[in-house]
Amino acid sequence: MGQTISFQPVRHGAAAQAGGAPAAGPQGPGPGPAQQSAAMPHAPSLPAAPHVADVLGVVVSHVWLNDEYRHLVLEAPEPAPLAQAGQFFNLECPHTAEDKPFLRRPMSLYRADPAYGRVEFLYKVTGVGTRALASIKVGRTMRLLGPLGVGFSIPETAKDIVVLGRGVGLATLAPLAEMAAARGIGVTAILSARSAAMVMSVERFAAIGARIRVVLDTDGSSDPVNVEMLLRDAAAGGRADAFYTCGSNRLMLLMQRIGRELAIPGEVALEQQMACGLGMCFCCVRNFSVDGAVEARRVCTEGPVFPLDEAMPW
Amino acid sequence: MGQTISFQPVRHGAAAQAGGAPAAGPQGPGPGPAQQSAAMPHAPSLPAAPHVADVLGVVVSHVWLNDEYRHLVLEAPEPAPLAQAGQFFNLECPHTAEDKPFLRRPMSLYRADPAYGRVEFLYKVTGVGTRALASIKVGRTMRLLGPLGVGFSIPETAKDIVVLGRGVGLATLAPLAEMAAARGIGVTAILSARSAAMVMSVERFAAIGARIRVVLDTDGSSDPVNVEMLLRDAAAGGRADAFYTCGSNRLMLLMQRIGRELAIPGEVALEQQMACGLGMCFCCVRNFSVDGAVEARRVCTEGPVFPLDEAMPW
Amino acid sequence: MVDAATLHGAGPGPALTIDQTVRIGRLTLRNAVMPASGTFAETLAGIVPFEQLGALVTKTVTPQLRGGNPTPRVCEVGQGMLNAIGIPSKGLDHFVAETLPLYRGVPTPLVASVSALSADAFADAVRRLDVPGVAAIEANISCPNIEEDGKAFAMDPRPTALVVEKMRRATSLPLWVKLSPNTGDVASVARAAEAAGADALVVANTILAMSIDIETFRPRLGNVMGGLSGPAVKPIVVRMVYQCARAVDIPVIGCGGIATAADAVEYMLAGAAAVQVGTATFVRPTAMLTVIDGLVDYCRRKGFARVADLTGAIHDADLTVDTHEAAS
Amino acid sequence: MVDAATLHGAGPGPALTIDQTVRIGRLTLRNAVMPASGTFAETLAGIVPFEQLGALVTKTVTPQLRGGNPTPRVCEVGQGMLNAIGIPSKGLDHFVAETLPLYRGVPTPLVASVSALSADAFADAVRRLDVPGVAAIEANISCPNIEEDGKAFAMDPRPTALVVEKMRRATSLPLWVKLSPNTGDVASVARAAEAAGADALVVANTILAMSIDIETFRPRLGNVMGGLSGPAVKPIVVRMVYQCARAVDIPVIGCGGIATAADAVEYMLAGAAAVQVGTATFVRPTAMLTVIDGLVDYCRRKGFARVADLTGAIHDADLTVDTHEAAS
Ligand SMILES: Cc1cc2nc3c(=O)[nH]c(=O)nc-3n(C[C@H](O)[C@H](O)[C@H](O)COP(=O)(O)OP(=O)(O)OC[C@H]3O[C@@H](n4cnc5c(N)ncnc54)[C@H](O)[C@@H]3O)c2cc1C
Ligand SMILES: Cc1cc2nc3c(=O)[nH]c(=O)nc-3n(C[C@H](O)[C@H](O)[C@H](O)COP(=O)(O)OP(=O)(O)OC[C@H]3O[C@@H](n4cnc5c(N)ncnc54)[C@H](O)[C@@H]3O)c2cc1C
Ligand SMILES: Cc1cc2nc3c(=O)[nH]c(=O)nc-3n(C[C@H](O)[C@H](O)[C@H](O)COP(=O)(O)O)c2cc1C
Ligand SMILES: Cc1cc2nc3c(=O)[nH]c(=O)nc-3n(C[C@H](O)[C@H](O)[C@H](O)COP(=O)(O)O)c2cc1C
Ligand code: FES
Ligand code: FES
Repeated sequence: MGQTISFQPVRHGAAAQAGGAPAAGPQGPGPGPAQQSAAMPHAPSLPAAPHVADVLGVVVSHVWLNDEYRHLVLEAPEPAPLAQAGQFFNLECPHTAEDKPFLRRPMSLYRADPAYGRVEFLYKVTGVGTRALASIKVGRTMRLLGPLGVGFSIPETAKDIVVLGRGVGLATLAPLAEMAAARGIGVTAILSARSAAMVMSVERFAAIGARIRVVLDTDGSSDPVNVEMLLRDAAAGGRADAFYTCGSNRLMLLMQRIGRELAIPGEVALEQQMACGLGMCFCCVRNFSVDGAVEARRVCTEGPVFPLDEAMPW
Repeated sequence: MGQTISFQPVRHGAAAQAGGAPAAGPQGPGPGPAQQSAAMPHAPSLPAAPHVADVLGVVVSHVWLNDEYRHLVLEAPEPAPLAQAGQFFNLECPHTAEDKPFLRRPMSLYRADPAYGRVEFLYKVTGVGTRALASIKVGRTMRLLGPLGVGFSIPETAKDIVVLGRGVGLATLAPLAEMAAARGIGVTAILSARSAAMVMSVERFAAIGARIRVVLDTDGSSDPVNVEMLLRDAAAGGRADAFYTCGSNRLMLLMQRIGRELAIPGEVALEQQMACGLGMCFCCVRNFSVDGAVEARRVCTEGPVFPLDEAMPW
Repeated sequence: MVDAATLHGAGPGPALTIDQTVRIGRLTLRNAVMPASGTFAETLAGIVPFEQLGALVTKTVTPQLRGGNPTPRVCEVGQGMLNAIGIPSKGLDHFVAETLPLYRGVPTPLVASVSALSADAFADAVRRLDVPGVAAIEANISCPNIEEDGKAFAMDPRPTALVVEKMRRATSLPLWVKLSPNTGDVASVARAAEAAGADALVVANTILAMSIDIETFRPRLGNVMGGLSGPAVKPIVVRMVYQCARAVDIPVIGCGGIATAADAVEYMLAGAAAVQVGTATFVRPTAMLTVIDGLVDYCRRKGFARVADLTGAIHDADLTVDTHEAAS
Repeated sequence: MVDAATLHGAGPGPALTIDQTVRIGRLTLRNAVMPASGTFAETLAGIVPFEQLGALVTKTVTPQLRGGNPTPRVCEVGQGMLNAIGIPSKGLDHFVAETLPLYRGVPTPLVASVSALSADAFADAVRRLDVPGVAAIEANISCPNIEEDGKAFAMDPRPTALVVEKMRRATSLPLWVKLSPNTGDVASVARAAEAAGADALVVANTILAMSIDIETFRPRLGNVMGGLSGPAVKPIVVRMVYQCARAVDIPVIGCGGIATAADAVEYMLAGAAAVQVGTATFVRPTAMLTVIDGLVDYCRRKGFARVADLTGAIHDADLTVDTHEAAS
């Protein structure tokens, strides 16, 4: 194997923003190929790639959390359980009589447990892929490619962060909150949902001692005006050294506006239809606003976590 | 519904040959469309079609008979259980993880039981379709289109017939033997197989009091020379008013030669890849030799049972 | 064009009576669903009541008797099939004398599919088909033109124009022209057929394909190559219907891989005025009835009063096609 | 041609060492399997050891920076996918300066895929790619020719000949020409490319197709139309490989829906000298390795000493193709 071919995801995001320069995130230092021409124009020899593999996992638990969401726990060999908050896997869904998904489906890491060799996912049963995925029984095997993409990063200097999620986005933020807690960083978690039955992962945020604010459509508390107040409260209370969001365009825009106003760095985890998950097909681009110009980036390799400030509405 | 559109399969075969004119077989009198121009050039109004329907059957039994053959019993609404010996059904096979048959698979009737509303099939697990079919469990439903095609006919004057089958062809001949027995006609059954384990349906031939001759590859008794002797014996003993065969090109040619030599009428049940089973697609043609000319006929509607004398080797 | 999402996106409407009729030139069909040529015959009568179909399209007939191809004539490939039947035909006289009378009394327009080996032979055949009982003629021009070295008429605009002009002069019956997908520029062929006088287009015939048995090293069809049909071709032919419907003003009838009402809706949104169901009938003989019922259910659910309103109701006004993408 | 069934039908042979090398013009490849352009990048290195592949084919690069199409750029359709990426490209200079050096030290021939909007731009691009590290050039001529009103070069023999001739004069590197399946006569295009100096043909790019979401009435791709790839296209492209391999003497590289060794064998029997694996890598990132191993197993089981002996080993000598069947 030529040593020159070894890749790693791009580093950017809240840490980079906060530090003003590429910071050492969990995936190792330095810019990846996409930013390489700017950072170091002629550096063909790159540091070793974080390990990615297509492994066979065994379903050890697979339950309904409510009418729409399922929780899937797999036992899988390394490197899968080494995944970091914000990274994702490309899952090979089974075929059923009705649903025969052709492509894999990307799913955010919900929890990784290297000690027990487990990875967990939380998903909403939506279409062909997730209906088929929902059919898989305990004891069955499935392929998962990962861990993929760039996860969340927390600025070195942060003492307190705010996470704001909605729907399945809450699942993506739960491991971030735990990563923060493990570093002794305080977490304010604003959890938005249609109804009380649709709020997931509260217990995980509670377990790390997060300040939890559940906001619902049913009682109107999920209204942007109220969420804005909660964000400003956190900032005013000195508990908003970084912002993180996932799962809602409207909430992303809100958090972005307040982040800009109050100069709080932030990250957002985005989605886009994918095919390869590996940066090869260029299916998964989203536009970002960088210094006034619009730039397309691949969600799978340059994301799925991006600087909040650069995100554009979808 | 315009009364002018009502079809029925073609009548021909041993009965027609023996009688010298279209005889009243089990499917009703008169020529079908394919022979219509010859028989009655301008008769657009045809007798009512034997009923054909695409019904949902329920699997009531599905067992292995030996390493290769399975026996499938379905409970199915009429007209399915009204099928006659030599007719077939077009079966919608299920999909499995490995095998996803696209087209239906034609299968000869192995037994029909109108009293209990059952139809039975005997099949060899060969490729995509039969592997998938083999996966269907008792209690499951599947669609079957039929009864299709022209079944066997026995000349009015016949007192004794000879059936000669090999492999899965034995399955097709079993209901013919029972039909003969029901009319008080004697049956000599020459059953050819690779080995003793592969001889199927002996008990059904035995139950109707057939004279059974099992010939095997393992002991050399299936050799054409020996089979020819058995056929000549039957003829010499006055027990061969008609010949019937299914399942082997070599045996068909043998029986055809002797039938011609001894002026014994006969029928052969043939196979061909099919798509529609209903005479629409013209996929299933085979060539026949009629008065020195070669004529293509559809196995699904003009057969699958044809005059032995006209069959050509495949 | 109706802004369907705005007007019709409101979910289940009242139990509307849906107008199922569609117009193909001067013919009004009971509904939008008919069999594809070569996948239908009188023998289906016991299973699909013919008076419930929009039209009946017969197997392509040729002027003279033809034998067809060697077997195997069919094999399945993934979710589709290949066929190389080769248009066996008892000839036009037999069709007129024997087949047509069978449909006497069936209250559904009969469309006679015809093919021939030269433009003049086509014109002559069409003239001979202009008889009572034939409601329209479908010209299957995906066949080799002996005057062009065996290249199919429908592969290029010029021979298409020539053969359609000659047919147009030979009959006043509605003339449907069935196009081939085996061309690089179906929209130009469609325009040529329209300009030469076609009343409607059927898009499309089967896609030339091939399969080899890797155990025996033999082609899986006796004719080596054959036509691909079934679900596998749908995205390709939907694209062609979209291209043709934008290129011409005459109705386009969609045909290729339609097995469900959802498939038919997709074709109609792309611009089809009606649809033909082929291979699906082999897999499920009652497929056409399911499509007919499903179109009504869909219209009811989406709030369309007429099935015909689906035609061209795609929302693409804000999008542009980058032809660079024809290629990847 | 080896009579494979006779010589090689004898079942499992001894544990032969199978010669896996194949020759594509003057290049000898380690084995017959390589990625398809646009479905491969450096990021696969951690999963598929590059030194085990026959060649590496990079994503098509254009002379200048290009942005690509709006999203969604992908959707699945049955057992296949549509893409409308639109060839985003950082331009040739970036490719030579940044991408090429990454492959330094990888002992596998690198094939640089290139596209441009005119014959001269193609020639210029090819000249600029004639640098150390590039083992061959794959010209993706399924793109619009601005001098022909946006019609793709590979749709017709004439523009194909023109662009290939100009490229031929611009480089002495092996020149592979990738054909489009969106033409009515791929064999003539193949002959034109050969006559103009192509060293090999890649057959084929994606098939233009389309899908509509019947709930939203929107095309499922931002570009409305896109290219179909994956298992669904295999029977169509196998047919094109067969036609091209019979039409030319230069090697044909098969590409379209290959996911298993059986698929690769089918392409090679049809006449392919090597194969490219595209979409299958998205579904199973290690698919190419499975194909490589499976080709060896197949050769062993069937008694072929060399993978290259599979090329053209179809048994079709006794069969004739009735072109009437192009049509049904
Ligand atoms: C990085 C990443 C992480 C994700 N994490 C999760 C997760 O943790 N839990 C979860 O439930 N879902 C997650 N998704 C979305 C998931 O991949 C599926 O798209 C979604 O579950 C619907 O898939 P489906 O097959 O059921 O529906 P489909 O029938 O395939 O699609 C339903 C709708 O979703 C759209 N869609 C399909 N794929 C995507 C995609 N990749 N991104 C955006 N839209 C898409 C389709 O166009 C369609 O409109 C994630 C997506 C990405 C890109
Ligand atoms: C009228 C009729 C009655 C039949 N009755 C029986 C029966 O009672 N029991 C039984 O086991 N089989 C019967 N067959 C054969 C059966 O339809 C299947 O072809 C066979 O079981 C193999 O199918 P498969 O899907 O498992 O194999 P495939 O993988 O589809 O095919 C295996 C091989 O069989 C060939 N083949 C496929 N379909 C046919 C066909 N219809 N006729 C001839 N060759 C074919 C294929 O080309 C291939 O070489 C009958 C066929 C016909 C036409
Ligand atoms: C077995 C078979 C025979 C066919 N015969 C004809 C024919 O005679 N004339 C014709 O125009 N099309 C013929 N076709 C093409 C169909 O009419 C139709 O265009 C094609 O199959 C695509 O539709 P589908 O995917 O719904 O089958 C035939 C198709 C099949 C599968
Ligand atoms: C996402 C995607 C991107 C592609 N990009 C290119 C490209 O840049 N250049 C090219 O010549 N072909 C491109 N192709 C076509 C493939 O190289 C290949 O020809 C086609 O996908 C058929 O092979 P497959 O079925 O194995 O995918 C692309 C295909 C896909 C699916
Ligand atoms: S999914 Fe292929 S590049 Fe992102
Ligand atoms: S199977 Fe269609 S005509 Fe016989």
